[in-house]
Amino acid sequence: MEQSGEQLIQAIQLDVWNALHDPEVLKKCLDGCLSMERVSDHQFQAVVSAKIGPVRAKFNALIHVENLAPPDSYTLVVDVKGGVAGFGKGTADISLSSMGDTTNLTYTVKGHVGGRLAQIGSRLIVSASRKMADSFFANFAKLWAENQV
Amino acid sequence: MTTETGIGASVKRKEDARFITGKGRYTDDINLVNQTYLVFARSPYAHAKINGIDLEPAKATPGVVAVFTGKDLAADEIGDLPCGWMVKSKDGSDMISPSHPPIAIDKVNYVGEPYALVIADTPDAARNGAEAIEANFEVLEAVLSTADATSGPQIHENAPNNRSYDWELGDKDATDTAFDNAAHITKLDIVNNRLIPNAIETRAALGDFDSSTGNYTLYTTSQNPHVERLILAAFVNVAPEARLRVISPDVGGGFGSKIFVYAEETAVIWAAGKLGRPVKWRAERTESFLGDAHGRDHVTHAELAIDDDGKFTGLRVSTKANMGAYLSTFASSVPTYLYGTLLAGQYTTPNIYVEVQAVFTNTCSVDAYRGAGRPEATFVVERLVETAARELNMDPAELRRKNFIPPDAFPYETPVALTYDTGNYGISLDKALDLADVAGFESRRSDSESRGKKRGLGYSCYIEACGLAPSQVAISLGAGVGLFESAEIRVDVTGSVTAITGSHSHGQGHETTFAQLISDRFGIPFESVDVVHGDTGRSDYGLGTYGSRSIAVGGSALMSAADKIIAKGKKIAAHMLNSNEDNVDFADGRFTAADTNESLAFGEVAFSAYVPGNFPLEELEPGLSEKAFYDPANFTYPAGAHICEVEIDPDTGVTEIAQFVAVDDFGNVINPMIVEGQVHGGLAQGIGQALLEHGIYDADSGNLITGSYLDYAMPRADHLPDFTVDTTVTPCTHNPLGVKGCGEAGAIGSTAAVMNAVTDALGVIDMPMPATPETVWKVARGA
Amino acid sequence: MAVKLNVNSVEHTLEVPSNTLLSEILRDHLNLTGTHIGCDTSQCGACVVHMDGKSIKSCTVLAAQADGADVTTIEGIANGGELHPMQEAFRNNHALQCGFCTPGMIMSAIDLVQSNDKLSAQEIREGLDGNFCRCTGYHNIVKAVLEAQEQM
Amino acid sequence: MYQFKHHKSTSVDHASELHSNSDEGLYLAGGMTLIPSMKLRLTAPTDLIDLSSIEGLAGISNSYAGLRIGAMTRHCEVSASSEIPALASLASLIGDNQVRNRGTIGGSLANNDPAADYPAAVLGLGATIHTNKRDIDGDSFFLGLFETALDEGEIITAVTFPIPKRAAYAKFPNPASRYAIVGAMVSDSGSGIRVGITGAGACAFRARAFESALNKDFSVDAISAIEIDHSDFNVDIHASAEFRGHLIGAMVRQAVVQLTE
Repeated sequence: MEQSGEQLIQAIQLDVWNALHDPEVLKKCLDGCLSMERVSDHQFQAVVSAKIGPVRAKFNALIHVENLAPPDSYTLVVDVKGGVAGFGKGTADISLSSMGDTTNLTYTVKGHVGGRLAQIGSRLIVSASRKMADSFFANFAKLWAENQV
Repeated sequence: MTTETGIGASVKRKEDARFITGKGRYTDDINLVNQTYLVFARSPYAHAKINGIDLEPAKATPGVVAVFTGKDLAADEIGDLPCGWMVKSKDGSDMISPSHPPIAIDKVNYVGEPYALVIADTPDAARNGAEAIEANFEVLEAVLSTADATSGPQIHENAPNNRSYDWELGDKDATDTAFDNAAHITKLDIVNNRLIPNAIETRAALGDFDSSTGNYTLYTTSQNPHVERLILAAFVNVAPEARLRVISPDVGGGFGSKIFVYAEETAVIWAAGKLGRPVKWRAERTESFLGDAHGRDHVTHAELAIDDDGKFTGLRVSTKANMGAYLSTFASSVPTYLYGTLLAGQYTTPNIYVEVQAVFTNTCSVDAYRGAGRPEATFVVERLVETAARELNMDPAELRRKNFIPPDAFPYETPVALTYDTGNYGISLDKALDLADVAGFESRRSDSESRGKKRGLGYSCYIEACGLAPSQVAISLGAGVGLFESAEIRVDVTGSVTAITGSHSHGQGHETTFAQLISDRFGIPFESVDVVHGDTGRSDYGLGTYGSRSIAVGGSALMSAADKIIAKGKKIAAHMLNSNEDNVDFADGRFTAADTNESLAFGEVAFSAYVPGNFPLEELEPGLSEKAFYDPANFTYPAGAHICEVEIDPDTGVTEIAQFVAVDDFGNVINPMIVEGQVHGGLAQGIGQALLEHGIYDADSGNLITGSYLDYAMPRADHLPDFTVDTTVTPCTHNPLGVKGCGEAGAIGSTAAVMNAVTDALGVIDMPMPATPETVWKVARGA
Repeated sequence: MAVKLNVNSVEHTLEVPSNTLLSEILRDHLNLTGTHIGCDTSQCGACVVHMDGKSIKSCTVLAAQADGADVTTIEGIANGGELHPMQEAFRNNHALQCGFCTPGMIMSAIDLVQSNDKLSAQEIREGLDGNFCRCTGYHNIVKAVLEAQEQM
Repeated sequence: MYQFKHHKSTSVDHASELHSNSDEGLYLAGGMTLIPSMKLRLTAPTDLIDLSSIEGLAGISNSYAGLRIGAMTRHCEVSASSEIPALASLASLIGDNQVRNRGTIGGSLANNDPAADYPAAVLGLGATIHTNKRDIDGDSFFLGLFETALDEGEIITAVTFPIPKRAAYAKFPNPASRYAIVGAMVSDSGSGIRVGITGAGACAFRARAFESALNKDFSVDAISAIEIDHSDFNVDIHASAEFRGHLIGAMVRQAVVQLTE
């Protein structure tokens, strides 16, 4: 699956860039995120409690930052393990472009899901992934709009 | 003897008495004292190295009795799961059969492959334990596409280009010449979609070990318990053959998927021995989707050469057959000897050449599924013929008729290694045309058009080869087992009869059909015959039930045993009637001395056999019990004509089967009711393949997307029409009953008929299968 | 937890874990193995029984939800030695082959006919869409239900 | 299935209290989605708060505002009701007989599966959802994929459907699961047309373009040219977003045909 989107962020590009690498900010943006820790310069470890309708599963996610081209673009590589529910693997290509006081953020997310969740619930996989990605970037934009960064 | 219960009568089934009252006894209904439960840890990845498995959390889970990995089985010298049919490539080399440890050791090769097993006191504890297993997988790039498998990353070290074999049959040069001289060539690219068998009873196994005797008992959902025992003993090495009893109690459908020897029952019986406690496993439905051998999955390019007169002059077929990750028990024979040999169909096509590459992918193994190779062959031939008729602007029935093997040409030797013993294809087609009121089709089509619908008609004239045989031929072609069948008839002291067959019934009604045979032959009441099957402890040997072989091979074996009983009965009767055995006739249940016209009932002779008061014991042994092994002289060749009429709503893409007619020639029919039922079931599966069913792996993750009934579209009652079925009869010439076999015909003929009808309705040549609403909608609007 | 049920006219009080399903009570505790399990997602219908007179999938009902209920299984529909008309009709019409889906199919069919005794063949097909049969192609099942509704 | 505590609640307040006292508690209505999810171990509530024992949560009655259906009313009861034939017909198409004998309208709405049938009725008929705290306008109830306006612990008690002058539901079922690939409820209240669509998007929505066209001219011709933006529609092996977009038109047309023939 592949999907893209964009958000207009109420901040200058460098601030946006920095915030995107701040585990506290990332935690606030990721729905159901219980913890987000930096494990190395370019790596975060997260625990997420995802609720998708009847499914409630706790996932461990390892997030790598790759293809760094500050402050314009980078790639997040996400490896998710959810025990009995299955696993996920995804990449998000993120680009920033300055619009003066604001910054346009565009993203393209690709990924796949495996394991029981995908064997039983394949009809929901695309919608659920789309929702998680869109919500992440929408939350990010909202933080700035509400001056919470 | 013609009676209400004899040959040819639609006797109500004996076995139904228990099934309709809930007293059937299926594997999961059996429980043993001190029983444990086994749950497998299965790979979520299509292709990955196992860099380590941490079993400690599982072992520490409450209720868990033991946790094992593939290494534990290997340490006990448990062998690979073998493939029992050796196929050779064009260059004479043996097929490549990769090592297949029952439980993966170093590497997993498909989603769902077991890599560890947890045994616990309760099913939930075993599940908890399996969830607690932490494996360290190194994910590798996977191969999923049949068409591109040979260029994907290599799965098995000894299988370059992911190829098991590259097989051929037929005369390539002669066929090429026929194409060079053809007036018309019809070409098709065909994908035969992957199916998942879905017997409603999932597979299950219960293993028991008696340490006082060293005997193992395995209750399992097998279509062929003796073959299961042979393979588990001789190849997998779980127990000595004599110490292993395999019982297949009532089995809730098989359709091929329960022929094979799998990891699960291997692990169950091994673990029972290891722990000294009974071990039970029952598949969850998703496990069945992931691990029961799948069916079909061919990618084919096919061409038909036709001369100016509309006669077929050549057929050229090139197929890639997906084997999945490993070669399952009989997988190699399906796209070769059960496929290539059937490409002549019902036609006189003089030149045929087929080549098949069997490829490995990171998917569940593919093996025989109802029809096994023959539906794929029929699909190729009948889609080509129908397409040719449309291209040539000929009536598809007429084109077929022009090319049928004429009734006086039998026995007919095809260019692809078979000799058809008998048949009359024209009469089946005539009857089908009549029943389907093809003459009235055009007016029905205009009626549909007036309602904005599209109507189409499709034919399929199939042939199959059933009752795999003879052993010598099969073995020379690579089979690892003989293909005879065994039978034993024990006449009881009171004249009732126990008939023991090596065939196995999992829905086919052997307890009834075989009782009809015996009752008819011996002239005794139907109720006096008890049919026993499915237990290696009660019968000598047997090959089980698949490939529509039971009546042709198993029934014939019973007839041979019955002949021996009658021969001995004559000796006994001669003694009792003071006559000579050559003078004793047996008919209508009585032994009659021709010279005196005195006679004895079957039961009286049986009684004397066991109460031999004045027997000449030096000439005649007491008792009346005989065994027979019947090895057929040839395959049997059921054939028939299927006609499907569909109505399509182009706005939604929904295809409705307006009518389905099947006229089949099964030779003589023992129980017409049961035969009709077999046809109905086969049709449902064939129609299911055409319109609904599709096993789909995600191209990125290698995950089985259709892993439950939420996404795998099983045919339901309201997807299907009432069927019109009828038969014609040309008796088989080489077995004592003149029977051919009926279990697979419906699934073999129907798929092509449906797709021919759909393409007719839409006015197109190519049409992906299954013809789901979206597919039809796209094709209908030319997208 | 304690669960009290009346199964085929016999009262039972059982102490079971909260995560016990009605199907598990029937099969594992009461040895009524005519109720079968064929899937995990409540589609196949092999486990259909009647609870308080209505057909339900017993693999999707917790024992706790059945507390106090009257349950009838395939083992409970014959009247002594006399088969239920639906059982008779299934046998007469060869509406079963392997027999695995049969108990659920019969229980669904009885409920269907009880709620409407003038069903057309098409209504029967639609009414049985919660029960899978892989053997019969449904043709003879429809015939059997048509016959049984005349007798019931 | 993992272990949990099962609670029989005696009243809505009791249920709400049990929920707030639980660690990860879930309400149990019909259980048609929840129990399979628990069996598959895809959810593991600590507590199940069973609503079936609460008196008065089930039943269908006429009120000044329309047809009031208690949250614990089973689908089979709605399908047997006569006041709004289109709603009864919709209920008769949910799942199968056994699902309809257990599943409840409240459970279905609270779950808000993107392919459930009832959401199309709530939007297509302009229903109001009553909870233990408030009344929620149906139009603002469905927020996204499995997301509703319900607060944590809030319990649906009933739904009121205004009785339309005429209404029809057309459904294109998933051949495997029988969920709606697309379902369309079209109603004419006398003062306006509503079109509620389920199955196509992350949650049910009103098809405004169809509504305004039908408001002007209630005929198939009036809507035959409407193209709907399908870019955000659901995608699965059974239907692409594009096909779902097309099916919305097809189902609305089928419903309109039912009402005009």
